[in-house]
Amino acid sequence: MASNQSVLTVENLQAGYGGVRVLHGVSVNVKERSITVLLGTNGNGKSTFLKCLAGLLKPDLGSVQLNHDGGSIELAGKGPPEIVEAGLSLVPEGRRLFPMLTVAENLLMGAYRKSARKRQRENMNFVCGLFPILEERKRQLAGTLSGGEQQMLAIARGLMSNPKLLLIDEPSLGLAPIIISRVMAAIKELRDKHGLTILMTEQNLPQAAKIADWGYIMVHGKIVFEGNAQQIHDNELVRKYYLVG
Amino acid sequence: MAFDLVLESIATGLLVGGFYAALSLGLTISLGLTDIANVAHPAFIFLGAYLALALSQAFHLDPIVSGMVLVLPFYFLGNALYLFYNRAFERRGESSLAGLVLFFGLLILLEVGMASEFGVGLKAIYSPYGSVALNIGPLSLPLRFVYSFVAGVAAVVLLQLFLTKTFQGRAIRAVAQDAQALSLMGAKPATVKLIATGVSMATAALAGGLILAVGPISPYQDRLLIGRVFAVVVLGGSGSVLGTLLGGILLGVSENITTIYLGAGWSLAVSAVILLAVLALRPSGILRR
Amino acid sequence: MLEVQGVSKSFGGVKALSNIELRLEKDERLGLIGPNGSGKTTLLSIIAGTIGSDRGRVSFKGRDITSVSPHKRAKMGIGRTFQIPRPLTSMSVVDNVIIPLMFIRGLHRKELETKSVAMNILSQVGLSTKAEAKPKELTQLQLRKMELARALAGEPELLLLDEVLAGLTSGEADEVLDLLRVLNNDGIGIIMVEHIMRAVMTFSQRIVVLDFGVKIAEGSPSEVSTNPEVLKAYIGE
Amino acid sequence: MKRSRAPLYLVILLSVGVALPIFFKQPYFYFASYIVLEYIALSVAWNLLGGYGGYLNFGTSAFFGVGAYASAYIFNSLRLPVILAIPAGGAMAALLGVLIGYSTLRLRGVYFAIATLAATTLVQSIVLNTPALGSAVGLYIRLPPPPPPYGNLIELLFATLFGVTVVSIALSYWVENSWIGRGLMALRDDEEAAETMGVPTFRLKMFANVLSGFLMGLVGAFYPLYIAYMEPYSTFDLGISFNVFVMTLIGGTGTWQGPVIGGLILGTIQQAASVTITSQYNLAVVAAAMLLFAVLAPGGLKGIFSKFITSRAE
Repeated sequence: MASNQSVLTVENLQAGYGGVRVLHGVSVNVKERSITVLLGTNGNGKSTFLKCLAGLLKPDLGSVQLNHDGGSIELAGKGPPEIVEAGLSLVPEGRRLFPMLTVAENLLMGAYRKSARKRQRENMNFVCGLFPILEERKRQLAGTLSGGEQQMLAIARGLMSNPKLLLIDEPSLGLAPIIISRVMAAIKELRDKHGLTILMTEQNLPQAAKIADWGYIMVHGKIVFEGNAQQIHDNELVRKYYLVG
Repeated sequence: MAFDLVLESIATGLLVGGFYAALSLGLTISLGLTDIANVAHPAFIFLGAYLALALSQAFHLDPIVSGMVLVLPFYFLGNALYLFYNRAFERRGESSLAGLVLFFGLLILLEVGMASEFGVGLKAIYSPYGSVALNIGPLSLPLRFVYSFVAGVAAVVLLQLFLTKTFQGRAIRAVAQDAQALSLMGAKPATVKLIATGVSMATAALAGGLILAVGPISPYQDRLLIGRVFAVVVLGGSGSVLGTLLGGILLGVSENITTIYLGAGWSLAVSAVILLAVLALRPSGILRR
Repeated sequence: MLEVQGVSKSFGGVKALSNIELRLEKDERLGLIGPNGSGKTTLLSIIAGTIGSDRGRVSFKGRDITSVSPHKRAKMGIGRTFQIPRPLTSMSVVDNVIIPLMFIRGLHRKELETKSVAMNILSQVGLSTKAEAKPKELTQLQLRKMELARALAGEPELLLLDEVLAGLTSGEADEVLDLLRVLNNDGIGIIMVEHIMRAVMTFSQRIVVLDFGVKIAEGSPSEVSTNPEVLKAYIGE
Repeated sequence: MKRSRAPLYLVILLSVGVALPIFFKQPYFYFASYIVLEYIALSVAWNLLGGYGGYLNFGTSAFFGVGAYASAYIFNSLRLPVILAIPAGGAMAALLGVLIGYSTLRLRGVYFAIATLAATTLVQSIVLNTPALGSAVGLYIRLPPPPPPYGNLIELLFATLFGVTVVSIALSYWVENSWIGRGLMALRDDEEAAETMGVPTFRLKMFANVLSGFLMGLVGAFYPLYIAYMEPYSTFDLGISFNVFVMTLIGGTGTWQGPVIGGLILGTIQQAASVTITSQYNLAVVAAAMLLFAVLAPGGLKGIFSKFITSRAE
């Protein structure tokens, strides 16, 4: 499934907040048409890492290369709008929907990117097919959705920008297990049927392992282990870092 | 007879309400959607009115048409104003409260500028419908108010469509809710606010044309509007375009009824009382749940 | 000492907390955990009084404080720190600590005395060298220590700590935890919201787990870490 | 040390101001200085809430005007002694402060600012519609004869307003250095954090607003005696509010010296300018100066001054 072409190459990324270093030289590689998962409990720097990729936080050091159509673009240091234009879309931690806009309007906000506007109708149909509940709730204010619905809307909104690479920060956060399975199935479908490349962070190891092609484990801002789903599942360290991290 | 009078004042109040909505549109955008408390908005409306007067006199245009002509220049004026505000205050991380300093200063500068440029006396433009009334049954409605009502409602509808149906319009509504999330959609929050301030100022041009159509103007009259536009915006719920229409009508009708029972001298107090009462009781506006 | 009964809160239609029950005995150490967005900070704010609840009541030391303003709660002995430090930016570090001394403990008559009390508290948290600095010159760790010093200045009986260890190295975190243990030995009850599991599991006597605004588990650290509901929320099994 | 000498300075300053008109006779000087003093006192009062607490009052003229009309009504129409009318003017303005403060000081600062603007319109409308207050026609004030040792009413007014100004400055100094000022500055920085540190934010804002309103009303209460004829448009003029706001801002908000420096310098320039150029333009000059200061020197003259001092000391 996953090709050998890298879509994203992150090297030695270092970043932090106000003098406190959170990421200590993180290197991650994301292959085309793959699901790559970054595992670790809260407070280990996963969200900070995604924020750096999306431009919400300027890294202190390191490079973020987005490779596409033979060429590659350096994203480190660029602002979020430029990064979105380049084809990378982040579904942020805490969903960050626009609560006073309707579901449909939130989706259309996702299609703000110039090249995505032309395909808004097509993409809208696509995400509503993926998450039929959104079709039903189109006219409802986003703030009034349940948690699971909000997470689906957030992913759907990220897809509306027609990204080359979709970053998802903890898709299972705060969701009931049955909903998690549905969200994970949708993410898998995005890769299998639509060839999308996905990088997501997760605490939810088994669910993520089911669909991931490759995983990294991050502890205190460093990658301590990488491998395929089976290797991660069998690794002793993994158990240790959960709950006792 | 007394009943007819009340009915007529309600009908006129309704018409005035549409006019008030047009005056308040710009403020509901700046205060409600971009968190810029532009107290100078009424002064900009009068700037629009004076420029419309000059245009109408030079090219024999209808004042409302002159106001429309000024919409585009005022849009750019708004852009410039935002750039200045952004550089001088917003980027330094200073609150909207610090911005009040700027707008209070602009208010005074504009007033003095207009007084010295156009004189302190009343100025008016002749329009063929200036003293004509539309008679519907027992009602006699001044045509200039009918036109300004129509223009006001049209502006409300257009703006509502802009804010709900276009990418930029939705971004303007989103920027106050979560500017960072907006940047993740690929929009630059500062650019979105630049456009919003332009649109806000553009409505001042139209409102200026309407004011000129409704009656004679003089500098410093903008002070009579400050309380009114804030009352309309707060009544309708800050940031709600349709709310300005309802807020405007409520204010217009209340003023007219007050005039009948207490006399014209009290009409200015109505908006002040409404504003203070709404702030004290329901600061989010009466139309919001 | 603290009792939260049936507290619910929603923001614009989104339920942040539903029907939360929580008790804290005098000098108990309670850990409040849960995924991001599960309502932990909201619960702390409701206890501190800066956010009002839609339903339910909060009592402290046997008194119903549901409608008591936050500054009065601070006087009654509820101290808190913020998830993102909120320094008073125009004042020096020592002046930041003087504010609660003046307003909670009423030390506003003798300036020099008040200042020396403030300096004592700053040295207790290891920040005395930065006393005259402005908050913007501080690092994240120092800001967190200043927040802690401010909370301690009010001589609280209950301390609400919102991710006080975030961004700290494990050595620094241990330092802060040691300090908290000393305070707890002096009889201060502590509610700690924390993401660093190792810290919260070893520090707390009892753990409450929130998930999506609902309390899904409560018990000793070992009970909670084997609770299936919790594993589901955290690991998804 | 510094504090223990403050009362001495205060007494010396007061005696100078009170004694000056007895020995130095120059009517125009007092007419002009009166206005400067008025602006200093109003700016000092404004600074109590606006400078320390960060809540901007755009309705200084409302408080000033309420004080003026209340005192005029009491001694002019009710024929009660002036000595009663002056504090009554302050009290009425304080009451206005209670009303506005109670309804809007819980909201964001922007709404308080707007409410003070609306309050100006409201009290002006009330005066315009009340014949007992002269409506739009205005009130002619029956001026009392000046008591000795002052030979002239303006000399007495200067002396008393001087006293009020000095007392206002002293009050402001006291607020700044007491727990009240500390609390106000704390809430200006972060209201929620201040609350959790035990600062009764609403009560402090109310206190500052009411004290500030009282002082503005007190200053206003002398105005009918100075002007001899009052009408609502100039009494409630937005220009007064604007001047006060700008003087404090240019002098430097949040310190007791700022409004004194701003009021003294700008007030004097304005008085000099009103002789040479029209009052219309001098308001524009003030507005332009304010914008420059707001953008380039947010700390005001006081800030520039103290920066200069510290850089020299280093």
